[in-house]
Amino acid sequence: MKYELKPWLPVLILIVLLVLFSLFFQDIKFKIYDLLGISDAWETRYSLAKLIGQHIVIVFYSGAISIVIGVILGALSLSERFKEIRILIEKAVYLFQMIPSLALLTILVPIFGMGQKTAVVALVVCGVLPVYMGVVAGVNGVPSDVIEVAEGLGMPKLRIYRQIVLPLAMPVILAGFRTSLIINVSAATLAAKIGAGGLGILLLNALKTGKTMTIIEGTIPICLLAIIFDICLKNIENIFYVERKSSN
Amino acid sequence: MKKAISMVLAVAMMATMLVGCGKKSEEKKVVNADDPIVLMLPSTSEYEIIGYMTLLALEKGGYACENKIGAISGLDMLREMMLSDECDITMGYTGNGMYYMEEEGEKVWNSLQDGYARIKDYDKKTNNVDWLSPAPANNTELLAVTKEFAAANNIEDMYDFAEYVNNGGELKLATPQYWVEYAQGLPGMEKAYGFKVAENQLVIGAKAEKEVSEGTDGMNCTMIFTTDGRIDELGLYVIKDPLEIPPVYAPCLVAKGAVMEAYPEIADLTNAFMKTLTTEVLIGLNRKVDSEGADPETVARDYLVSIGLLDAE
Amino acid sequence: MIRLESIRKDYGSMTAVKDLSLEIPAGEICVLLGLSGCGKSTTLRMINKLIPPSSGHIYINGKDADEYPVEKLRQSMGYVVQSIGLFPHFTVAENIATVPRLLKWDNARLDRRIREMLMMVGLDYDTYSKKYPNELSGGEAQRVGVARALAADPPILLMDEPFGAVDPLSRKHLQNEFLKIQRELKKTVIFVTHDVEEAIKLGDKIAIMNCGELQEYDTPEGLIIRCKNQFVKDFLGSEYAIRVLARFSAGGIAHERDAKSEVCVPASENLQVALSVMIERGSSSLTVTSQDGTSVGSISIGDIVDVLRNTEN
Amino acid sequence: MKRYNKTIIVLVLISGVALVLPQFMYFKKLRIVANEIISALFCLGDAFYIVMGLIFIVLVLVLLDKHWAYCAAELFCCAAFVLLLYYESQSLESLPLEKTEFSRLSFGPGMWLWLASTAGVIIKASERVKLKWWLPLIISISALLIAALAVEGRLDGLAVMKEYYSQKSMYLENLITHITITLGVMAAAIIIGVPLGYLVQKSKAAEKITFSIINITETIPGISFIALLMIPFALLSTKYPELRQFGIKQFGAGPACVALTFYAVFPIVHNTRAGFKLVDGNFVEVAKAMGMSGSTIFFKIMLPLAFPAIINGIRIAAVYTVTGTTLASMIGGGGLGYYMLQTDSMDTVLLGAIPVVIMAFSIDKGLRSAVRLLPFVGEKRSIEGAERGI
Repeated sequence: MKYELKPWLPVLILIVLLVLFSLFFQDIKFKIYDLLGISDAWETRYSLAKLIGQHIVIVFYSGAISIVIGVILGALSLSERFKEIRILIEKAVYLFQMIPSLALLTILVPIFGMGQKTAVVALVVCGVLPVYMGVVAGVNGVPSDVIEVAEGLGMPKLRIYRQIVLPLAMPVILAGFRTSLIINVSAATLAAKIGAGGLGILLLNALKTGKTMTIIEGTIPICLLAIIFDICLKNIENIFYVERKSSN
Repeated sequence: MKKAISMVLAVAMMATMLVGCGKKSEEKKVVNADDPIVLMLPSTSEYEIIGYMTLLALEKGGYACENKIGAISGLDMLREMMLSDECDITMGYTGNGMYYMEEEGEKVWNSLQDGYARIKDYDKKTNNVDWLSPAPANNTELLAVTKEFAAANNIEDMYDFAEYVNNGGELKLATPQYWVEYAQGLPGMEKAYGFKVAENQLVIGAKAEKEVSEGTDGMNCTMIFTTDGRIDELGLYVIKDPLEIPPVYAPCLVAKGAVMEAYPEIADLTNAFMKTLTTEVLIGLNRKVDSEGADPETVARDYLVSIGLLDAE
Repeated sequence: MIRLESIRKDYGSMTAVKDLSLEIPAGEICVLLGLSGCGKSTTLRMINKLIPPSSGHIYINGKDADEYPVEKLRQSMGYVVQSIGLFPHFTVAENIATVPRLLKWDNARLDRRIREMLMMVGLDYDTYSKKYPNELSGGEAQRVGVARALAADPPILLMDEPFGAVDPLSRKHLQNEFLKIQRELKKTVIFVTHDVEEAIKLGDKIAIMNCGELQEYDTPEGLIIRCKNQFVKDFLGSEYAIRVLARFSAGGIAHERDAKSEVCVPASENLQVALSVMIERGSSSLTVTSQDGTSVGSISIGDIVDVLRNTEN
Repeated sequence: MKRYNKTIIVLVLISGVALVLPQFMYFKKLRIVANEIISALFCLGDAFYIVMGLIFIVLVLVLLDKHWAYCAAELFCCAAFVLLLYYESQSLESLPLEKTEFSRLSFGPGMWLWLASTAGVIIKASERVKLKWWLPLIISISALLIAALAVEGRLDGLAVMKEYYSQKSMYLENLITHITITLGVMAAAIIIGVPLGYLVQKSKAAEKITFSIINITETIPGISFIALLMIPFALLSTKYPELRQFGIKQFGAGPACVALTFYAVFPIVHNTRAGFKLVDGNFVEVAKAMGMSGSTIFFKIMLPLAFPAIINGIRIAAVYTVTGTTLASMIGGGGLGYYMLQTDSMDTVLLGAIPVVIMAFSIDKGLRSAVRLLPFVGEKRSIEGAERGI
């Protein structure tokens, strides 16, 4: 598996941009305020880096949990023994797709209270769907004759899954993980509404005041974060992508 | 084709359920038939109650009004609407004048009359907008804890609270982002009473009155608006603020200069009920809407009837 | 080597295979010939238990197939299908090494075997071993499929219309090569096809099936002489006898008796070609020459006509 | 007992157990006060036995494991649901608890479990029912029944209705804004998306530009994209104040609509391209060979064949827009999202969420069946493969 650096370049650039942004944006903002003479007595109590950290923590936890649950649900519905509950899982997953993430967040507050715990639970509910669909579509996407030949050659069931089905299904499964993470990143920004912290706080602030500088402070880091996640996962996906495999 | 029929049925169902519920208000004799006064207010309960009182009072006084109460769903749209020609009458708080004139931290806003006078002539001069006489109430931002918590740690005013925090009392305080940042918010209180809330004790996002009252997730303190109707039901105790750090937020109607010149009578019509709205009265009215769940229009109507401005139908 | 004893397969109400009994001697190619849906593929898949038979027994080397563990049984049988089914994410080398790696061969032996296999199917090791299946042509891919099936040197080879998806020219080429390999390795092969031409060319014995039942099981020549079954006659087609000529080489029946004729044909050429040369050149006898051009004898039109009778007794 | 009806039976038993659970419903003297947990028996009184009876009948029907039995089981499940709602709200007066004009009953864990398990029973039963139109018919009828009951005020005991009455003045307006935003966004998305989808499939350059834009904007979270759009809107509204009445102002639904249109265009472009790609190849050549002009080829051959994929794209976009419009409420754009922002009572959230789910569900089901019923649909290759899920 030759390892090219080219696809990872944009990720590095974006990470550097994010770090620079979180270190220097505060000072730039106040300088601009002095220039324009807008007296801004707001004394931000939060450092941008800390918020980014919180945001990544929420997205990481909810991403990991929704991937685990999604894979388990996917495996269950694909396995012989639990074929019966497959239609139930599918319908439930289909219904949750219809519920807006904002409603999910607020419904869970009376149950789990405010804070990161509720946010993670809500994000997991949002994030499980694409993972589940990725796993099911990925495994069903493996050409059946390849599996039949593998069986015909005497490969044991477990090995077939490990060596044939998983690697071939991996690109679609990873695409499911990627969609799930993207949904989590955006839902995490909403989670600030229920006290879960993260970059959402700045964004809510931006939505409230509508001041250009606050909007930039609130939105740019989130967008950078989302794009970094996206490109990283796309690169990992390409490593597994079979069509583009070639010996040269 | 059968499938299509069942689909049409489903859509029809949804339509009947919704159309059936809404009914528009009925017609009346009018003084200014041609251009109705546009009444546009945000949709939180206190705004809606006072909005409907104004609507009913004006309609009783023979003015046609276009009811856009609740059309402003964000408080930040309020100032924009206030100055834009889309709305004739809206409502604002005197304390917000501090933002509009960007004079955070000035002491003048801590007294109702001075603050009112300041914003009144500023807006009259710069934006030709009239701030009508304010209600004698103060819906300011203070801290609240449950009654049991206050009794247990014998917290009565902010000095006791400062003492409690300083000797390491366990605290989880919920507050919206802006209150943590602006001079008369938490920073002002911390400076005045000499205490410091650590970052991990803060839950930034939104007020959490219900969570504090139920103690979910270890939440034991929240920022609260002092005329909030849910204080009694949720068993909360608003910590007194002897040094009066936050400004006075007295609700008062704000009307376009042109509208006031055309119909000066509006000032007296609205003042008739505004002057009776003390903090306690507002708390009672909010309580009906927020705690009991009554409709703001009926609450406004009952109140006007109770003070004799409206005859009960 | 392989004995099928009245095996039967039902899919609900439909019976795919009815009481099929077949004896396949070691080292021979047995072709299952029939229209699509006659149960030939199902029979093949029952042998390596991809499809469990509804009833009946399969004996391999005298032992009942159920006694072998399933994986071991399948590893002892090479398996080639029309859709080839190379693992897209494995290189050609890794594909070929699939079964040997299951048998835990060491790397040196594996590498030797891969070189050997690729040479056997006529593919150059250096250019092809690192390639991926999507970079191969249809013919090349099928060669790798055969190489993969034979890699672990299994005694039995199951082939389900392996050359079906390839263009006629490379199909002919693949068949010849496969025959060369078979002459060398003497595997017991069960070959499923619906192409009569291919059956005649490859099959030591042909089992003709229809609607799940075995109609006839005999050598290609035997089918002409002994076959009574009308369905088989129609299925094999009226010009079947000429096609069978392809199985006999000119050298095989050459003798000294007749006069020399100036038209000559190489010994390795089959009688079908010899006959068409006779017709083409209008001469009723041919001189058979070996590789170095010396005459080995001659054949006449009569010899070709009686060839079946003579080989039979 | 064959394997498959084991699951249905377990589900029916769960729904029975759910009714017996102590925490079936919550009683609230006032909107804000903490919930008092009440059991189904206490809450429904004698109606409890009727509903239990219905569940028992469903159990018997399921055991019969006959085709007609499953149809009847589905019918009884729906009937049980409607009756349960009706009796719950009716029983409010007879509850021996201290009540006020504003006390209400909201769904407790028991009720949610009952709903989930009954839905499970209906889904499993529908697998065995051959009549395809039976289930949609019963669901529509029961939904109409519930709607009628609600309009007549028979369901007022339920917290959701109480919330509705306390928000009555603005509710319809918010709903209409929500629908208008969705329709507006969808119209714009279709007008932009379909031609773009065709163009992208035609020229490589267009494809490169569009997809690079799509890949970036797609990853940006919706809410921050809306915030970013507030800047240009603010500049526009300050420079040309007269634009304000068209909604071009910083707050309000403007930025949200533009952002949602962007997000709605993506699935439409993807699916239209997949649809046209599906068609391209040999059909067009043959049509050209027969001397058909460019436009007739497009309308006679390409569009009809690509139509199912386009409808599929529109369906995904519509579902996303309906749920996405809730974000508009965060910048004062109105819509049902407003009710989802209030965390003090779960029922307000339900008040906002139920219409959104109903709209999303009916649009999705409607368009899916529309694709199936189209007379001139090409060969029925499953478009699911080409579907670009969000």
